[in-house]
Amino acid sequence: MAVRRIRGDPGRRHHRCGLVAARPSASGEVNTTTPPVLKLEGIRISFGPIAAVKGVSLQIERGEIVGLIGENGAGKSTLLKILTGIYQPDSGTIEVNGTPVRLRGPRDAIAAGVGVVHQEQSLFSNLSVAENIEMNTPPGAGGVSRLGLYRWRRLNRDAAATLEKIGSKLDPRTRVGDLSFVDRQMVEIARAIHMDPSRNTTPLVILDEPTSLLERKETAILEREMRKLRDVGAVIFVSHRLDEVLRVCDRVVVMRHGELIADRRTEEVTEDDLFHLMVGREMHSPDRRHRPIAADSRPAVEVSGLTRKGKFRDVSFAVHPGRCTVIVGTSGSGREALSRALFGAETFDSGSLTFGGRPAAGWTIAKATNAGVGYVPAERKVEGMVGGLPAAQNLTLTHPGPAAAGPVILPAKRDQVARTWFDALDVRPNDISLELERFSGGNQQKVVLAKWLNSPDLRVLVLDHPLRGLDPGAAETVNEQIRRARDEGTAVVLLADTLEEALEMGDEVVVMRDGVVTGHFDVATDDPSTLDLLERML
Amino acid sequence: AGSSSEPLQKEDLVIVASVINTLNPYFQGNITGAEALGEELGIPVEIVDANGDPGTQISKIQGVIAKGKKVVLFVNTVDNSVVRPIVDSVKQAGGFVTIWWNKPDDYEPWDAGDNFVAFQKHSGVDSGRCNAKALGDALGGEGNVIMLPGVQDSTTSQTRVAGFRAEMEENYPGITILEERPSNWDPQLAFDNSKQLITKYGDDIDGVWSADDGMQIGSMKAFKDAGLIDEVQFASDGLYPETIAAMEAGEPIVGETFHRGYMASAVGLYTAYLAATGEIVPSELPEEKRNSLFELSCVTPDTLPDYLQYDEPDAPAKFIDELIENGPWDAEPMPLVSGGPEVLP
Amino acid sequence: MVNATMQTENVDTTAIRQHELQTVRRSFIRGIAEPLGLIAALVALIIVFSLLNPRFATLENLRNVLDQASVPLIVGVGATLVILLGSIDLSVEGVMGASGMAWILMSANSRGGADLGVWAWIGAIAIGMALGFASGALFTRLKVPSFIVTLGMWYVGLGIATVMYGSGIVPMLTDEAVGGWASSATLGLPNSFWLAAVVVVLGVLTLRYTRLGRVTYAIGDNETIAKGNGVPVARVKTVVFVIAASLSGLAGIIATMKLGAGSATVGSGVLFVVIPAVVIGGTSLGGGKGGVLRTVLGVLLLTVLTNGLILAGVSPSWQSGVSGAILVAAIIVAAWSQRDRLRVAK
Amino acid sequence: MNTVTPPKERAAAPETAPASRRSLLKRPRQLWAVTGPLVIFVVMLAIVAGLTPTFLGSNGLTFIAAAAAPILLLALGQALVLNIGSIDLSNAAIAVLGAILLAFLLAPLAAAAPLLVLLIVTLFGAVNGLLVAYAQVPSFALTLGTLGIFQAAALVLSGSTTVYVSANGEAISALYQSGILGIPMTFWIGVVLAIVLWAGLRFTRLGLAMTAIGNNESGAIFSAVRNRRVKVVVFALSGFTAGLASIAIIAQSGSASATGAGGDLLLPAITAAILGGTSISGGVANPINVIFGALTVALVPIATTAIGVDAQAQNLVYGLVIIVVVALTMARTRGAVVK
Ligand SMILES: Nc1ncnc2c1ncn2[C@@H]1O[C@H](COP(=O)(O)OP(=O)(O)OP(=O)(O)O)[C@@H](O)[C@H]1O
Ligand SMILES: Nc1ncnc2c1ncn2[C@@H]1O[C@H](COP(=O)(O)OP(=O)(O)OP(=O)(O)O)[C@@H](O)[C@H]1O
Ligand SMILES: [Mg+2]
Ligand SMILES: [Mg+2]
Repeated sequence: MAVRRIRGDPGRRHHRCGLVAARPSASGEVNTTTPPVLKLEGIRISFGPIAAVKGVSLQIERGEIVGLIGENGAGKSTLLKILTGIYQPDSGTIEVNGTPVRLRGPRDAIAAGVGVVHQEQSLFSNLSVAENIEMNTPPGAGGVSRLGLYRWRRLNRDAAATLEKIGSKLDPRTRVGDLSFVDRQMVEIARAIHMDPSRNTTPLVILDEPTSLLERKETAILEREMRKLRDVGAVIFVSHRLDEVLRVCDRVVVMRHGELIADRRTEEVTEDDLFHLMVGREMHSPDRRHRPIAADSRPAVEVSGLTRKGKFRDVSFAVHPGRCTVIVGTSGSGREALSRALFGAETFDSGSLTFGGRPAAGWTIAKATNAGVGYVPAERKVEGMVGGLPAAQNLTLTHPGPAAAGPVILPAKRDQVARTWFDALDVRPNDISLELERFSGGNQQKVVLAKWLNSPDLRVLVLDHPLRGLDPGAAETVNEQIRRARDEGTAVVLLADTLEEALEMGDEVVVMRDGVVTGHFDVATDDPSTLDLLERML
Repeated sequence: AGSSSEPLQKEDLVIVASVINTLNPYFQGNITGAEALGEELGIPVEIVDANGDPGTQISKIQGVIAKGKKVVLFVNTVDNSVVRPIVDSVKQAGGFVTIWWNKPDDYEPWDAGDNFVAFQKHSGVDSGRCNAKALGDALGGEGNVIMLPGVQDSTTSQTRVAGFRAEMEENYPGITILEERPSNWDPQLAFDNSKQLITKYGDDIDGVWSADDGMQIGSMKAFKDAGLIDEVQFASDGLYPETIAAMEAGEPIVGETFHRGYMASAVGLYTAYLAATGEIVPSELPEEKRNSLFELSCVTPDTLPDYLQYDEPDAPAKFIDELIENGPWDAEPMPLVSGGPEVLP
Repeated sequence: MVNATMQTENVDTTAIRQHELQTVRRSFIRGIAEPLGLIAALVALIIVFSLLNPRFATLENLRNVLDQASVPLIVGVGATLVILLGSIDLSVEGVMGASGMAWILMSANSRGGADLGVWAWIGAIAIGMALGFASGALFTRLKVPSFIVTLGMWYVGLGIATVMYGSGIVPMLTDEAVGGWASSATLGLPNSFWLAAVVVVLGVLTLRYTRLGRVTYAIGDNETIAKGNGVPVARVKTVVFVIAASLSGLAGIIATMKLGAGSATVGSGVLFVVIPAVVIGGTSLGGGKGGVLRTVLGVLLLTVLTNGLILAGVSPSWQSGVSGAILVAAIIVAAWSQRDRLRVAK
Repeated sequence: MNTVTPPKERAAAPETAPASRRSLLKRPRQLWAVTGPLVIFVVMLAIVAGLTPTFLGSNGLTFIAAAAAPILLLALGQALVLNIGSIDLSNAAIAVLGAILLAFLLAPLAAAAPLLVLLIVTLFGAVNGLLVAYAQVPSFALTLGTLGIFQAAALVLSGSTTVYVSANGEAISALYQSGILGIPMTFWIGVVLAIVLWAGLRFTRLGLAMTAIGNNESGAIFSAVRNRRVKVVVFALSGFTAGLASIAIIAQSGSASATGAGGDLLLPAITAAILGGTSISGGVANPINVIFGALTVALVPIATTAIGVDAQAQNLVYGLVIIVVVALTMARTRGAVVK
């Protein structure tokens, strides 16, 4: 087999010692007879000059849940896309259940029994839940279509059964486009584990950051379901939430710069160990400095009695310059709509919104931006950025600062501005002219943040799940920047991923449930616990 | 920078005929005429299909001009906007052109010089009058008529419409024109429009006039489908072979006009050829020979047999002999009748 | 670190259930609201035109309208499939010309030649299929946008028709029975309409009950995801283009049969009826949303409009303007309720 | 156990080459995207010149440029509209309407006429833009509707007949008859406009906003790009370039009519824009390459004639050539979705 040499990587050994031996599965039985569910040898792939995966070898046994972690851009998704037939490796071999396979396309992977939840949402919003779940079942085999004709009743029944398995009671006939984000994620998971029972493959289910969009209770359901899959097959689970990984996985493998650099049993490691392996430095201890409200300060943003029918009702709070208010709540709590209303992306029906003492009349994105409001949306790829434009252009799109003189762009100055931010935020690769869509999620998020930080006068920064999909190292960098902005006098409104994050970042915490505020804590004085918050959320 | 003073040699010439498209017998006649004349004179022939588009007509002709030989050009114009640019190009390259059917009202051959040899056409007004007479007589001066003109802003269609209406108004006061539906020289559209008009007026319609035989084919089919073909009389322009067949089969076509595409292109090209070889000097010709109206014959079922000879296989060659013998202005059956521009009634 | 375990068994799902019920109801209402608007518009037009001209609301005119609608309906089914993919098929008129010309030259016609009967149909539709296959293959293999491929194929089809027409006389159908078939009535309605109805029903069934149909929606929604799900995207697209071109071919035959004469431009104007009809019907040009029945409404609306304007005596000069204004008004009214500051309309 | 390699230092990570070193030459795809349209045109021209050696000597280029001028002007506006992910099916109809207006107004208004016409057609374009942006309807459907309205307006205004410039036409027709390097001024207007638009797209915030909208409109909205205003501006510019095309039409033929020159330029102009590397789905446009796109579109019919393709087969060849040429010049990225 021709192994292509990658520049700067001469004749690197394949790291496979110790990975090949059969290991006991979590359920306790030793698996000596069945071949490994998956065996990878020397997998490599590069995109032009970027070597994304550089000779990965890995073996996964039946009954295992393997956590795959690594920094943003370490090559996790790329490796998994090779396993699901979306990319063809430049070299290396794949064996599934003991037989070598060539995955020329997603169909081959499906036929080999590989199910996947991709990092990006990948459902058809115009089709029903059932159709989405069945979409990658090869025609004919599962019996949902006969002679090319759909059997709707059978289809819905099968899908309902699969949904049942993961504890979801969604109606399989619902259009996916009508579902909430979380429900959609459940459908994705259902699709990944929806295997044709008539085929006796040992399924390998790949979950690429399935939990980054999930709330706590859905995550718990998912974890339970993953454990069930151990009985029939194996799971590869990617997550940046290290606590989750330790909780659910039997084994953790760590990728860095396209290589597998560590393989540990979960009993043997702590979160700090994993962090060190991934990022190459120690985890900072959470910075819990909370800043009091300055005596003479006026709120940068004041929300009072704000109501939008069907979304949120009678919400009031204020954020002072240099302070961070975190809003917590489950999905459907209305906090997302509220945060968008602050930025003028949604309207409100009654109540008032004041910025720096001035009421926000006919609030639009343009007015909000002019008033010094910035917003980092949750759906980064769709709303947060213009993926096809180079990073430098994205960064200076809203507040060009010195990068433009009036309507005219000054390319040299623009690049200078962009380089400064790239250095400050350690964006990698350090190439400001690369299209933003080609960066990994964490690095994209840094650029999105920089777009607002570049404003000469950023008064309010609204952040909707800014750490979503970020590796812990990147999350730290981003959090540092958020704190820095706050310390420089920006009022921050944050929708956090976790309650820990909320308590770490927030000076105040507002709890919402079903569109109304159910709790309001000053972190320094009230010192609420996560349980205090949970109590008011549910 | 015209170079008209020096007569050109045959070897330097190429005969070019530009047609609007190749999809009806008239335009194909244009091609036949050019080819027959080329053969007779021993000059190569190129055909340029404008594909119904003014821009394409201009640029394709310019493409041929750029090949280098001096062109003897006949243009059946898509519309009058093409005339100036084509004449300019021909003039610049030292070729000679005769324009047929359409030209801007304010632009005469003598304005452009000798390279624009002549503008020629058959009278549209005569065509319309001819049809109106036949239809009026067939209906006994009483009845309702619908009209299917060609493209609305085409001069050819407009003159025919004007002639038809004028004749009806002056001599057949008992005939009512129900409606005019431009059908863009398109048989399919004429078919559709006729269907709609049949629903609208039912058997009130006694006569149908179309601005050319192509549209008449579509219209007749609509009346056939509606079972009304025996209650309606048709008249139109062009006397296509299909029309002749229909008339011979006894279908109710009461009036036609006779002119042939091969005659038009042969006359046009021969005029240009004479100028190219120096046998005529356009600037010395009387105006009627530079903006000319040629004879158009009215045909009724009774006179039809007289015209069959012009569709015999050897007819183009015969006509070209006649043309070379008598010159472009005296060739039977389409001698020059008068000078333009055509006066609308 | 948080408490690692949470009780999952007793998660309260009533809120989720309620939410689900809501969404199902919402999507159902949205599903029928748009077509209802169109039907209302159609009814309004019919009433207005009937008041303007009593001949409008007659059985004879109904037949006329249905006869006129048949060709755009047949083409519209194919166009809907293609547009559901998010692509577009501009080759309609060229394919109609090529197939229609091939059909008449292979049937009993005034130029002579063999009368191949049924084989003429098969041969003519095969030409359509071949052109559709060429479009589909060029589109999927060379990755040239369908807009350009089918624009080119329009000229190719027209060219094939022109070459077949050659320099002979206009081929006229000599068999009266064949020539009159399309417009003569069975059970009170024209045969051409029945044929179109069969095509429409097949189109509806294809979209609803076949994998091809469902996958067409999937590709239109998101092609990348479709590929990731193992959908043979290139093959499906090619098949859809073949179906569309075959239907254009069939429409070319019907139009030629109605006209009774061979014309390379027998399809002229059809494209600019069909695409607006699909759009007015509410099939999204971005792909993934819409359906054949909506196109039927769109075609009927436009056909009634053309017919009504003539019957009402509106001047031909104004006609395209009135149609255009109604198209503009229709799409604005349809989109008005969905306006949102964040909405993206291309 | 199982540690395979020790964690490496961050700095040791191999990165992609910095921007300065990613020269065009190392990226054949990008090089082709920039030069493809020019190369295609030159190659086709060379073929034509090879087959008919006198072609270049006897004003061949002049003819091509003259035919390309109105196509180019329309294509430039269309490229801007395509760049924001929309399409303007009405711009050729606006050009015809503008030409009719100009033919009427030249005599009474003289030099003010072209300015007034440009103003009016820019407003027409802006109306398209206002409807697309504020009623949020798909531009394809909307401009299909306004296309019908503009056509009707042209027919009614012209009284369904040809309108001649009765006076003051000399200055305008000089744009066609005179030129620099034998290329008519109408074409040079297009070239200058292309350069201005190219610079505008790259070096102004408005241009960046347009490209951003075409790339990802939602992302642009959340970056505070005034998407609606930008759309109105783009459609207005499309109307404006259609007005320049009106001037080119009058310069060439001295008259205008509703079904005459110009109306059939819609599809050639879109083709020219795409040949010039404009992405039909938005976000990519290079007005300078549109010049070569327009030249190629103008060359194809001339070339089919010059090569001596039989008149009846010219449509067939034209169709195939257009597909092949676009296939050659299309900007493609791996895995990109083509609709
Ligand atoms: N199609 C592509 N073209 C070019 N580069 C790519 C492509 N796909 C991935 N890369 C690059 O390969 C590297 C690995 O990316 P990958 O998405 O696998 O990272 P990841 O580990 O999944 O990161 P994250 O945690 O952010 O999801 C990155 O540098 C990325 O920019
Ligand atoms: N279009 C709609 N029509 C009616 N009700 C809706 C609509 N969209 C959302 N809702 C309901 O409004 C409430 C708030 O929804 P919203 O999407 O704002 O919450 P959220 O922002 O997702 O909360 P979180 O930020 O915690 O995820 C929910 O009960 C939801 O079911
Ligand atoms: Mg990833
Ligand atoms: Mg939410």
